[in-house]
Amino acid sequence: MPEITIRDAISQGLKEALDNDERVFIMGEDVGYYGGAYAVTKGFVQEYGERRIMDTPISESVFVGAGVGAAMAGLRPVVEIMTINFSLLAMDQIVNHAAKIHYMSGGQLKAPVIIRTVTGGGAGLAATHSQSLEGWYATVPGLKVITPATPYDALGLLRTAFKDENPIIYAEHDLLYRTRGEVPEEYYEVPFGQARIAREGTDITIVANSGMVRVAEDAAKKLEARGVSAEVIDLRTLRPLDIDTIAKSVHKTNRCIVVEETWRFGGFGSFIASEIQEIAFDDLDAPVARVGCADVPAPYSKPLEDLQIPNGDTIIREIERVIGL
Amino acid sequence: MPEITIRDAISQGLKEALDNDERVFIMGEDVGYYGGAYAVTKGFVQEYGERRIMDTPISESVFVGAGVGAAMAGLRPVVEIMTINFSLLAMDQIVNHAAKIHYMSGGQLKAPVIIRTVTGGGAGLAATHSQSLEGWYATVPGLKVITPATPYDALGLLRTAFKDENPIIYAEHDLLYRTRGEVPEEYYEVPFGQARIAREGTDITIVANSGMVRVAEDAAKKLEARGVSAEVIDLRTLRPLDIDTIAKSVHKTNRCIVVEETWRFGGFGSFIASEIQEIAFDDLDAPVARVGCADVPAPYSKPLEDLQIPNGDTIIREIERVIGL
Amino acid sequence: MTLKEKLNQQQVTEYYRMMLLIRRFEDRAAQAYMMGKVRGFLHLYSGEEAIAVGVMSVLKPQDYVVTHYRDHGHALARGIDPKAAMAELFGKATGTSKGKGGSMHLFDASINFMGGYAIVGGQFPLATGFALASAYKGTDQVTVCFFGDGALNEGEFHEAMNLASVWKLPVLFLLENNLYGMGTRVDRTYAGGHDVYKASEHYAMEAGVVDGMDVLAVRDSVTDAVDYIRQGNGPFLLEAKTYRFQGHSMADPGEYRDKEEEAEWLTKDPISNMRRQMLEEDLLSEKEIQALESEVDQVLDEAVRFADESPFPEPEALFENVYVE
Amino acid sequence: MTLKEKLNQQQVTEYYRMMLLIRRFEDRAAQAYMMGKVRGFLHLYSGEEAIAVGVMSVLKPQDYVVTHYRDHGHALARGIDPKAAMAELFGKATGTSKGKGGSMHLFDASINFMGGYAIVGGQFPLATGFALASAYKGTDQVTVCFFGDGALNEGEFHEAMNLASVWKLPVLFLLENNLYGMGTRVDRTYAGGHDVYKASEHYAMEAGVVDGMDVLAVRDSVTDAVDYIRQGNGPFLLEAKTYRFQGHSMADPGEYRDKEEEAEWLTKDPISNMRRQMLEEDLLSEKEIQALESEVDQVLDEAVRFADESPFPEPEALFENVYVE
Ligand SMILES: Cc1ncc(C[n+]2csc(CCOP(=O)(O)OP(=O)(O)O)c2C)c(N)n1
Ligand SMILES: Cc1ncc(C[n+]2csc(CCOP(=O)(O)OP(=O)(O)O)c2C)c(N)n1
Ligand SMILES: [Mg+2]
Ligand SMILES: [Mg+2]
Repeated sequence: MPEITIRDAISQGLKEALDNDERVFIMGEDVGYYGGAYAVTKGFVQEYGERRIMDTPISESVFVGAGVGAAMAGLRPVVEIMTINFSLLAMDQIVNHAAKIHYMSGGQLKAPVIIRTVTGGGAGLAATHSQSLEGWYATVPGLKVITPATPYDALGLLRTAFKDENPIIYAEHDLLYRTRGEVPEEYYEVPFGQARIAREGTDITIVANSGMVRVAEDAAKKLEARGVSAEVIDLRTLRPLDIDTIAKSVHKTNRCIVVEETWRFGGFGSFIASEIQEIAFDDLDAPVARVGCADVPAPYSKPLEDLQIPNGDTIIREIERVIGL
Repeated sequence: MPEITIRDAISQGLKEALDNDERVFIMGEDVGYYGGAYAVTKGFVQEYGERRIMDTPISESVFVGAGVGAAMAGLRPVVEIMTINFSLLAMDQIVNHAAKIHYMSGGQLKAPVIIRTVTGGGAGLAATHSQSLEGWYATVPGLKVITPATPYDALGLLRTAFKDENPIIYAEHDLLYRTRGEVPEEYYEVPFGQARIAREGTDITIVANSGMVRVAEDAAKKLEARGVSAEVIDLRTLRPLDIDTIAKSVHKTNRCIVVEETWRFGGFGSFIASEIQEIAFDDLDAPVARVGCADVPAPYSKPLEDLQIPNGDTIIREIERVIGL
Repeated sequence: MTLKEKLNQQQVTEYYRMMLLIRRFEDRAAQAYMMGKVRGFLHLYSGEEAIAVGVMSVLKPQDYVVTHYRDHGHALARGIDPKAAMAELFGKATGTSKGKGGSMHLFDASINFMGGYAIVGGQFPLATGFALASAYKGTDQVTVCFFGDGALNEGEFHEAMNLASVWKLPVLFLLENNLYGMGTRVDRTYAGGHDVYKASEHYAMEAGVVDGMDVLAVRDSVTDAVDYIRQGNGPFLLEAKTYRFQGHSMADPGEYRDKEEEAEWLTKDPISNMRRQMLEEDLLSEKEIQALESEVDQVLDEAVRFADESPFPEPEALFENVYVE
Repeated sequence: MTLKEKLNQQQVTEYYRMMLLIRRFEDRAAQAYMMGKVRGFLHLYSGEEAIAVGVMSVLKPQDYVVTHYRDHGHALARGIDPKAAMAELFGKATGTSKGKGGSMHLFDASINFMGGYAIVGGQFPLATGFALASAYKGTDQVTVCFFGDGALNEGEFHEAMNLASVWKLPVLFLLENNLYGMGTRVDRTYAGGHDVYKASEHYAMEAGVVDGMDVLAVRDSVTDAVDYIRQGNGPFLLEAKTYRFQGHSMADPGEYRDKEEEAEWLTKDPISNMRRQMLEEDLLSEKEIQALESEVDQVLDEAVRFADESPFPEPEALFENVYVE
């Protein structure tokens, strides 16, 4: 199987959709001649033309809403918000419009728009540019939230997104674009709401998604050296959320830690933790632990940023503190 | 002690601040000649003049940001966002600016702005107008989030807010404005981060805030009839969050349920639940249960809306389901 | 110019009938609101009927219409079934949105009535999206985006005007300038002064202004504007000068308006003026008009009866239409 | 007009020196970035120096300055210490924000440099707030709000222009029109065409345009604008035509720009042109200029050394300055 990067996997998924479905077009800031801020759509405007690859003004609210409207009118727009931080400027269109139109119209209308955006920190961009806000969107009924961690999933989930008829937030982690992985040449899809066992283990379940999956795997490796066998679950999608796979794993391991790259205080991971302690109360040998970002705005300086975002050791320390493994 | 409504308590607190501190002014949509959409500032513009009570254009981003800027320049603005639903249009100014300026400037600048807004559903306003988004704000370091449930607290917390030097979201529940309660004539304050035991009990702890406090009290009354003694905790403020008071209560009751008026899926209450199971794991006789809104956009129709928002019976059913009391 | 010179008898009858239907629909809605059958915020279109009726008289079935929360007039003029609309206001399962949207969120996809939206300015981005879809598909559809003077101040107005102009989208921005956004007069919040349509110059957009109390004038202006747009020239901004005869919503006593101003505008009532003109020009006899009026009353009797007798949604409906399956 | 006729020698020296300091600061920053000492996004101001220097030459200490992420030039011209600024870029504890803000978020409250903001358009609302505070207090302070052509398309531009005009706020909106927002030329995204300053008509605001490559022209235009504002006439929009000599950020190869266009603008380099003019007019000798240049280099050597040798923040700093205690 060929190895490709996540960036290439996403590009490929977009091209497939552009090739196969005339209703698909892409719009966003600098997706055209600049090639996309993260180069995902590099060469696209040359290949597909300005009709299908549209550079927008810097005006998140209107171009996201235009994507919603175009979707309501029968097209399949892909809207790129350069980073999820800027989605705050389009939040009303996403939360009050895209997410609610199907319901508010009693099912008459639908808005199958894919909102691609970049999430995560770690690149020294400081407080306004390092947030992982997908957890907020995941709490909104009407939306689906996709957070791939591997090239295989990035492509497979994107294909599923194009078949889905609902508004979708597809969040790409800024530090994962170069992550390589095997991707079959045959067509496949990855369904929404099915977590992936990234690594099998028997002593503890580590739940992660997006950029935190490799961090969890790092922790698992270190734990192995200590004789602790950790199972790592990659959620893949935050909504729909696959609680069953986690519960099943915890039934086996009896311990669980949830890792995410947003503020630990109030992060979406606390929902997973609270669900697990409810569903698997009798299975648990220790409380469900949680790891997230330090409760401060993202600092610019590298040593501080390194402290703010979880790494393998943070996870292990938390396991020691809460679970006592 | 005189009994007054929450509306009057807030009006009183605002007037005190206007009277005592020349730096205080109020701005927002229709806070002046209309008297405020919820009549909290009725008569203010006549009393204080247009300089201090400013009707703004309908442009949430700029007038919230102007409040932040004016605060940075030494004033003490109170900005009214008519309802929290519209705060999505000002979210960038709140989350990326107000919350981060002190940190990003290394402590050089501060933004002591009070953002008053109306939260909650139940009034038949449907999906775009019935949300309780304060939980999102509570997850953002740099902000404080205040959710009074009684006239006493509304005034006491507002007084504290005017002494605090940080950006504050002060969320008033739309259905509580007429709630009456005793308010002393002598000056007092209610500190942030100190939950209130609204009702003492020994068998289960019900954690609630804002509009859900009276719902929790309703459940507690019904439970009493069944011989179950429920303790009701009113959080008062979501950030800072008083986990200690809850933990202490659970140490006594060994059971806990967290109630909130937002979607149960991913609601801020899950953070409380996950903290409690972690801190009080050995105290718990049953998992921490949770109650929140049904995972759908708020419906308009009354029977559906009644089903979507928790009431006393919802809480009791959930206690039966999860805790088995 | 006389009515006769411009219209045939059927048209006169139609326009008069529709304006009257809207006015009396609003009266019924207000009554039902007083009786507690209609909930939430109820915004009446009374006084502004000539605009909706004039606009819709020009549009083709395939055109898109989108508006804000003061949407009954637009919906009825576009052809929504009064029974289903009234049932929606009553929160009934037979409503246009099965009771989920309510007064502020009417939808009828079968006539491309793309919705009433309750977030001020929220319809702007969607409208550009509908128009973008038409341009993308190469159809000759026109999108009409209704909005109020208050919405002028929202950033989305600017973003949408700019995008529509840059991309030459087939959209008619139809400003219903009724001089007030809630309690605040337009000249207190909008820098552009009274002749708001001139804002278009900033966007290199064509524009015009029309007497919104005169259905024929509206029809003529809209005919020109829509022709211009349909020929592929891009967007158009049309300002209709008008006045609402009631408070902002049922909750508004309307104390901020000058009584003289109100009295003067009442003399411009599009309905009673047209009635008088029809009589003067012998287009319809008093008897014919009365027959027409009682026919309208029958339609509305029927609509109210239908709404009254229809069932509320079943509990299961709460969870339907959140997602397209 | 000659330099001599307009300035005394001290001023000439000052302006030249400051423009050069900025240019060479940027060169040092770029070098440090290549060496991995500066992280994140780095946006250079090279080519646009005449604007910052011309503007600041007019301002008084009590005036407020606010800008976007391309902020080094504004900060230096306003008087930020190059050592502290460079240390900030290096993420050091001695930086202006103790390493928390980084390149895109420079602050110096001691000189009312109210910050660089990395959310495009985010500074608009804040600027209106500073100006509102000045108006409220009755001081004669002026706020200068720098922004780029790309920011014109954000809704906040509109909201801020409108609010400032309606409230007659003392703010100078200073557009640095360098023709591109990232890779997209202004005429592809902005409907108002090339003479952007005319947007002001829409807001009943005074406006002007100036050659942003000529420090004297900028100084003159800004003097007039600031006088106008200080006299209480309200806001002013000034467009400075300019060009960035580098890519949008260090990550940008800048392939979307025409080579001829680039070459033409390079002939307008404000620094080399001023140097030539000084020599031609015998204002400074080659030797004097060289002395000045090596003095600038020394300042920057010192700045880089200081930044290099300064310590990174201590771990505890992570949690400092989140809240004002
Ligand atoms: C974003 C947002 N802000 C505020 C409101 C509250 N609100 C509802 S209608 C309205 C006034 C709108 O006035 P205008 O656009 O002139 O329309 P009109 O009611 O006059 O038809 C306001 C402020 C809202 N619904 N949405
Ligand atoms: C809200 C928002 N959207 C997008 C971006 C990404 N971005 C950063 S700078 C920039 C271009 C801004 O161009 P302009 O305003 O002309 O300033 P210039 O870089 O030319 O000085 C963009 C799109 C951002 N930082 N914030
Ligand atoms: Mg109006
Ligand atoms: Mg630019």
